[in-house]
Amino acid sequence: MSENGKEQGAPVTAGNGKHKLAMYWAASCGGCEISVLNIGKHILDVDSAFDIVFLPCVADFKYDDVRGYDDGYIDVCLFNGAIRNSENEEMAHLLRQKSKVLVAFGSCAYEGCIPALSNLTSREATLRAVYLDNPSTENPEGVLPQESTAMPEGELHIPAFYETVRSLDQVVDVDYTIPGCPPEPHQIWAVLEVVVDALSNGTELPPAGSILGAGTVALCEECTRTKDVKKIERFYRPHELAPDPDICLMEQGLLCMGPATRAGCGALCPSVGMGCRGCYGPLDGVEDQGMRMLAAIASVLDVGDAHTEEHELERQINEVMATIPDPAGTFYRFSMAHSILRRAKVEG
Amino acid sequence: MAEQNGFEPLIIGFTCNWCSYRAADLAGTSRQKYPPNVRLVRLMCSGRLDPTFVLKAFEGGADAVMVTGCHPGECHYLEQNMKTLRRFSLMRRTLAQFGIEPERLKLVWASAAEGVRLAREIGNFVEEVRALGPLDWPSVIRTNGDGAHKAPPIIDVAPAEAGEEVPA
Amino acid sequence: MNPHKSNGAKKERIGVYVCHCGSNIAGIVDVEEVSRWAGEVLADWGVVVSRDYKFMCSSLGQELIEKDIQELDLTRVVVGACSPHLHEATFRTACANGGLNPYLCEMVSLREQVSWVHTDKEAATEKAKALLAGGVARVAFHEPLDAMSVPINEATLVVGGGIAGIQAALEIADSGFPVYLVEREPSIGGHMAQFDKTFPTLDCSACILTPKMVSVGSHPNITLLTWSEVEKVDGYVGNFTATVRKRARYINIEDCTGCGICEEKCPKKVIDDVFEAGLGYRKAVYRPFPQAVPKYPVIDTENCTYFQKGKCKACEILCPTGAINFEQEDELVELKVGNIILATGYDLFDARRITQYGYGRLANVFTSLEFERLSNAAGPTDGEIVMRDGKSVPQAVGIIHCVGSRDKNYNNYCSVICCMQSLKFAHLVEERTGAEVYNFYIDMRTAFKDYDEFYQRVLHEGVHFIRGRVAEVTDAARLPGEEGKLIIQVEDTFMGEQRRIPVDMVILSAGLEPRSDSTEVAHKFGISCSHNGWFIEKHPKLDPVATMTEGIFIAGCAQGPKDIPASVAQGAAAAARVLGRIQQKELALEPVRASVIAEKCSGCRICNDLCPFNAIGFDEEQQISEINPALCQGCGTCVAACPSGAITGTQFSDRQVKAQLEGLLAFATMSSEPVAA
Amino acid sequence: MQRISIDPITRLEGHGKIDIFLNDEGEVENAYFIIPELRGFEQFCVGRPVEEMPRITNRICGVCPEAHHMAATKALDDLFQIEPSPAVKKLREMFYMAFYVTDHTTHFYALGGPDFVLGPDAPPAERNILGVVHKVGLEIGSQVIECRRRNHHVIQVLGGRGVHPVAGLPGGWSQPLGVEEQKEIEAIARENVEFGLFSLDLFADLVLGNEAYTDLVLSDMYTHQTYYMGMVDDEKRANFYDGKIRVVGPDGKEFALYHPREYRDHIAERVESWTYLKFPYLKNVGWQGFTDGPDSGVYCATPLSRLNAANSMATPRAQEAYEKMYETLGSQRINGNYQPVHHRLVTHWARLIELLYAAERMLELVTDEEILDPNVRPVVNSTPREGVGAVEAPRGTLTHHYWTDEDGILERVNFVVGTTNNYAPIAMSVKKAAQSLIGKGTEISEGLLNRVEMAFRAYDPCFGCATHSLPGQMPLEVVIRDKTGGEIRRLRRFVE
Repeated sequence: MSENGKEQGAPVTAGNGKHKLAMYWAASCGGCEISVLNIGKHILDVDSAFDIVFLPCVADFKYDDVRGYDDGYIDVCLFNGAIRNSENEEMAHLLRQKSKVLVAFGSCAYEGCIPALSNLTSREATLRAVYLDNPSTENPEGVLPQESTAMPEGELHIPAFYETVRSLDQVVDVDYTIPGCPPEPHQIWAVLEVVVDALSNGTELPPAGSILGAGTVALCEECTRTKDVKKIERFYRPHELAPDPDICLMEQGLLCMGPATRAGCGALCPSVGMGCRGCYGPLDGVEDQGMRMLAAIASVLDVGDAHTEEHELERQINEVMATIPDPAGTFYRFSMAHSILRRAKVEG
Repeated sequence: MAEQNGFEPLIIGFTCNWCSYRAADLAGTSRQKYPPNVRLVRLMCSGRLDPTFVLKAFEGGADAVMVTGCHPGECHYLEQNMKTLRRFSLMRRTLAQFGIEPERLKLVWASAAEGVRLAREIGNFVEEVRALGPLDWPSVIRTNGDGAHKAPPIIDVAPAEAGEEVPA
Repeated sequence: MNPHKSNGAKKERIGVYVCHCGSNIAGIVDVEEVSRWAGEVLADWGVVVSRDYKFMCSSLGQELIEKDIQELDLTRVVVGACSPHLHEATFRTACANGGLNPYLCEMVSLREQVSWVHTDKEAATEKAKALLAGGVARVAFHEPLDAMSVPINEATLVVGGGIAGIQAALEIADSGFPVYLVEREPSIGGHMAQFDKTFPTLDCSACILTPKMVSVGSHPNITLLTWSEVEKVDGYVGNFTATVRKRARYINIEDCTGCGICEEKCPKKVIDDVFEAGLGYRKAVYRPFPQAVPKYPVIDTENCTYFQKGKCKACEILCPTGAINFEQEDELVELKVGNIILATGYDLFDARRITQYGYGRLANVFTSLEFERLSNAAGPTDGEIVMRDGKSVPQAVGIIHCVGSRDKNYNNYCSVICCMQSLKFAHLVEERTGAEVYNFYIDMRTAFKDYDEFYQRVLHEGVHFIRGRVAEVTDAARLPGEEGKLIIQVEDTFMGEQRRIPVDMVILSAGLEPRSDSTEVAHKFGISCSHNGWFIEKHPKLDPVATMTEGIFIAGCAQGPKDIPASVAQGAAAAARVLGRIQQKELALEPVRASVIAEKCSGCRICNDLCPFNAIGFDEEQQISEINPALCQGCGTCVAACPSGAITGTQFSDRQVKAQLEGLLAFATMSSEPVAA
Repeated sequence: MQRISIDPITRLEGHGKIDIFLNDEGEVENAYFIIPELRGFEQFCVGRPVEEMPRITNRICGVCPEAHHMAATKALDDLFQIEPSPAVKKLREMFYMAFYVTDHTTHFYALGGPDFVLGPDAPPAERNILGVVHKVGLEIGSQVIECRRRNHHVIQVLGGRGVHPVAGLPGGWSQPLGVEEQKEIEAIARENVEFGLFSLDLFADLVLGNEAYTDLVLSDMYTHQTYYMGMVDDEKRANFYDGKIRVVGPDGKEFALYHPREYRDHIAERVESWTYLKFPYLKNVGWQGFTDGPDSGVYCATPLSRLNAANSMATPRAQEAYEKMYETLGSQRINGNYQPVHHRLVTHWARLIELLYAAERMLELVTDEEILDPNVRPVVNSTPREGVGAVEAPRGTLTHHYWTDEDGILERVNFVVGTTNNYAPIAMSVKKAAQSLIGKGTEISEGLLNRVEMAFRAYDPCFGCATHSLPGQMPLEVVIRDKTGGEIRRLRRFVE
């Protein structure tokens, strides 16, 4: 991957007066890096504007060295990945301290993303599923990874695996957020252009706390499907229906997070006949994407006549609501860590 | 729930302006007594209830939430309480996935004439929630979040039978 | 927890006022403590002054607020007192007088929601603090609002042509404004037209009613639509559109002279269950009664030989003006009106439901309405009070009060008119037949002007009064002298003994019930009904003829049992309210409204079908949704449903409600110190 | 005992580290390769609707989301017992081939390539994609960038998104291929074939033409005699999208040939308390620790492994290259099957052969008219229970296994992920390299260190997949301390 090359290419100190750009991944999948890579030839423009200090990967930096930097040594740090273990958390604090501008980059850092669905279960259940009650694992002694293990030659250490996945802003202050899983390349480049311009020509940076590289209205605005009044009888799962290519998916009964999701990607998923996943997160002023979507969906599900007998009415409504098999996993697919409840209460 | 002795549930109640809030007024004017655990929030209609409000209540430490409005067919806004009923149904299923007993979210229809009924429902609900015990969401977030890594690594977990795993 | 910090509002200067309401609140809530606490603990939420006062709603209490607003430059006011439904207006006005926008005031109900419903003083005081904290947190996010005004259409729709509706229609029409009067039956007049005499004055019902009916029929400002029903109502106060179905009369009214020949010649006799209460006959083409207004008959297709068998047409052949028109069809007319008065009246309690009284089984058990017709000079017996056989005159008559009223098995309420009506019956029977008359009552209720005098008069006329609820009416004779009689079995609660009174005729003074379709009607007009079906007034004492829905008023028995004077008074009152509205020309509406923030709307159209008042539309041009503020009733359903938070609702915004929640829960520990944010 | 911590992270970074312990003689006593990350997809997928798995599990790895998307989609076919139509299969495989081209390109030019293009001893500051560009010329460099661009474009057109595609459905694909798109993709496929051939020529010039490199490639330091795993079609030709799993022994004899559904009869995973990553091994051989040879269940699943496990390639030019490689390395055909090559660094060569195959296969598929069939989204009503799906991810055989209730809600989930297959061999390679390179009084040079890294860079390990947490690269650092723990020297740089 060429950003790998960059680290090597980048001098340790910015004698050349270039600005310092850091990119760090905590608990993430690497898709954010690939997406940055996918800005294509612009990667060369970025190279000319920045010393890309892909912390900590770039040459001679070590924890102690970084601690040794002046605060704010790094001009811009793109932080992707959620806070999943003790190391992620330490890195978040360190990079916050050393960066002038800390950007929550991508859905994981912004709101936990899909890995934060883990907040619906517990640390114990996870370790059990992976190491103990696992179909292909032979582990009769019930060995589990330990934070510290004494081997004949010496002690080995691994970080602590947390109960709860948290977003970056739940651990440190964040200056900007770039949403998306991953953020779309054209949006990444658009943001970097602004930042470069600001750093080089002193133009104004966007107000702190802004969400960058995304729209200000819901996805539907970008979606080319025709939209009409919503009166939905029930929902279908994506394999239970072959939708019309031109009509709003939700009107056809396919759950689409578009109405509750920030525009910016260009409505990619609906364009191939799949409902929006919701990865760009909620809109300004919406505190909890999941409940917003829930309220909207329940409002337009056309079931229940006020004059029906009470229990029958309840039955009818519950039946239709059951066509959404996994409400929490659907409405909070990406925003779990950042939701109001943040996680489930798990017994034991 | 023995350890919940002396536990006083804290409950947030949402009322509509026309039926249930007036039922509360009537309960007052007719001196109906009910426990002081419920704190009411007036909305114009139960249809105004953004489910987010329910989560805010839990997040703020409420042990339960009571949603009230006009009876189906008697909504001051004709049919908006039907939307409330639908949201309520979906909300209960969602809350269950978050480990919150659906019983902590209650829906009560009370007309402006049903002060007595509202008072009785509140009394019953307080007892139901008392039996459920505290929810204390702030500590759910606290302990599961920051404190988590200080928890000792688990050891004594015997491998369960294949397939026995219950979905969390 | 600091809602100001957490929600980023600018720091406000808030005044808190806690009312003792005499001892109503102070008796349970430690008002001084609450006020002190608010002043100290809520100081960093912006509270700059906190006072308690005996009666905040008094002029002195209001001046207190006005003065503080001016001297301490308060930007927000919170009043902890009674229910906002009682005094919100009062304190908003106080704020306005102090120069503060009235909507920057929040009321917290410490009486209905605390002192009157709780007994534990400490817990009540803590709850009062929490509620107050909620109000203070909330008020910081209130926005100054201006009432929006809508023009008032001068025309009024009156539904129901009974005495209440007639009175209302005439009052408005006489003031020079157009009225549409819609009546379900072929003629206006309602129940009153069926009565003979009216208590307590005993003047003839027809004599006082007919002139009013006539002037309705001839009034230039009144459009009368009888044999018609309102099907649908759209719009909002000042601008309603009512769709009325004019059922086919099969008479061309422009040709009909009301000569009555058709009625005369019609070969088909029908028992008249409605006007004659089943005691008399009418024809298939008929007017309910001679003085009917309008004068035009209707053809009752159920019974008309032509409609049933396809031949006859006697009326058509014999009508001198060729006004009969079998081809006529129902007609839908749209009425644009500014206000609506519902005077839809009552149904009589069906005495058959109380089987032990034998109505429908025992021939000489009559209902009050039957007796009205029996004693009516224009009735089936020309006013002769005779038994079912139509000739024999009763020697002894029993009149049973509270039939279907004040009875947990039927209706708990008192039907108000039965006592006086029964006294009237007793007098008429005694006067016209000299029979022995027995009144069986539970309590004698003769309130209001000249009523008790009438009771005294009837007492002196020698009518017997027996206090006790009648157990049964039977024709099973047990004792000598009971043969062929109806025996009334009753416990005389004065003498404390069971008595059997043999009589020839029994009159059941049946109670009043809501119209069987009152809930549907209420729904149609967007108002609400009490659990037993009477329309609910805006306030039982202070606003008896208005409803929760702006522009919809109620009068007469539709609102609850009442006698003629009260019905007339309500009709006039409702008219006065409407006239007041019309005079305003335009009307200020509560500015509690939802609106779409255009730049945040993605045009997903989730909200488009959510408004029962059709206030939400879609702008195809800009591809965004929009809300018509005049149609919006402010329920907020769309605000909660908008998935992108693009719809806001004034006075109930997300920020306001969330802040209130934070306030209510900030002291969840029930200690008086705020828990950490 | 002295410790050399090759530590990309210490407390600082976080996605893989190596601890090498020296004995008092200063020789390598032992080396541990530690993966400190876990995200637990196995557990939090439970309770989700199974049809979402292609769109959930691609978040396991953003470097190869297409592999997880495809394995999950195939698991759905099995779970709903629905056989995809020929058009669906072709559409999916074409999509998958585009991914292979871009992924292998990335690896060779940006990650593995530099060692050869520029030489193992070139200054680290140059040993990167830009260095490659300078060496081979900007024109080629931009070709590399262009190759990635056009294939990611294909991935977006077919899969909906450039990263984390969404189109996979049980027995289907969310939307059919249009004629316009077909034309466009055909052109891209042709360029890919050219690019594949060019890359092989480049490799020949740079590596085979250079004796120093060939010695390095063939040196024992980079050699391990393990079992090899790869997917093969009915004719035992290498296939990435579908087929049976074949395992050959160090001697090249077929050890196992099984349907992916039977993976648990052949594979088991071992847990060590000092790492979050499990060690898969051949169940029927058994776990003997970190050692190679026919008695150790350790196996390998890499491009080279796939070629070793197959009898041939399914496309003509790739087959030529395949034969050339084995001939060049002097491997004998035994009953039509070349003996396996054990030199890990040859994996880079094998990767380029796979790149060419993927390009050729892509062209075959796009020019097959059947691929235009508009009916690719069947309505599925069958009752799901259990399903297994497997593909060859660039970094090894990838298996997804799901159990659901009758509503298709997941009750149990298991993964055996590409890189995980190679965890044990990587650990061994590192240890072996370290042992051969670091001895008493060895002057630990930067180049030496790079040779240690080369030992496992060849595997192209993707610990994003492996730990479900880390992108396909990691920094590496050597810290040398004296007995007092005081730091003498530190060297560090990137490996993937």
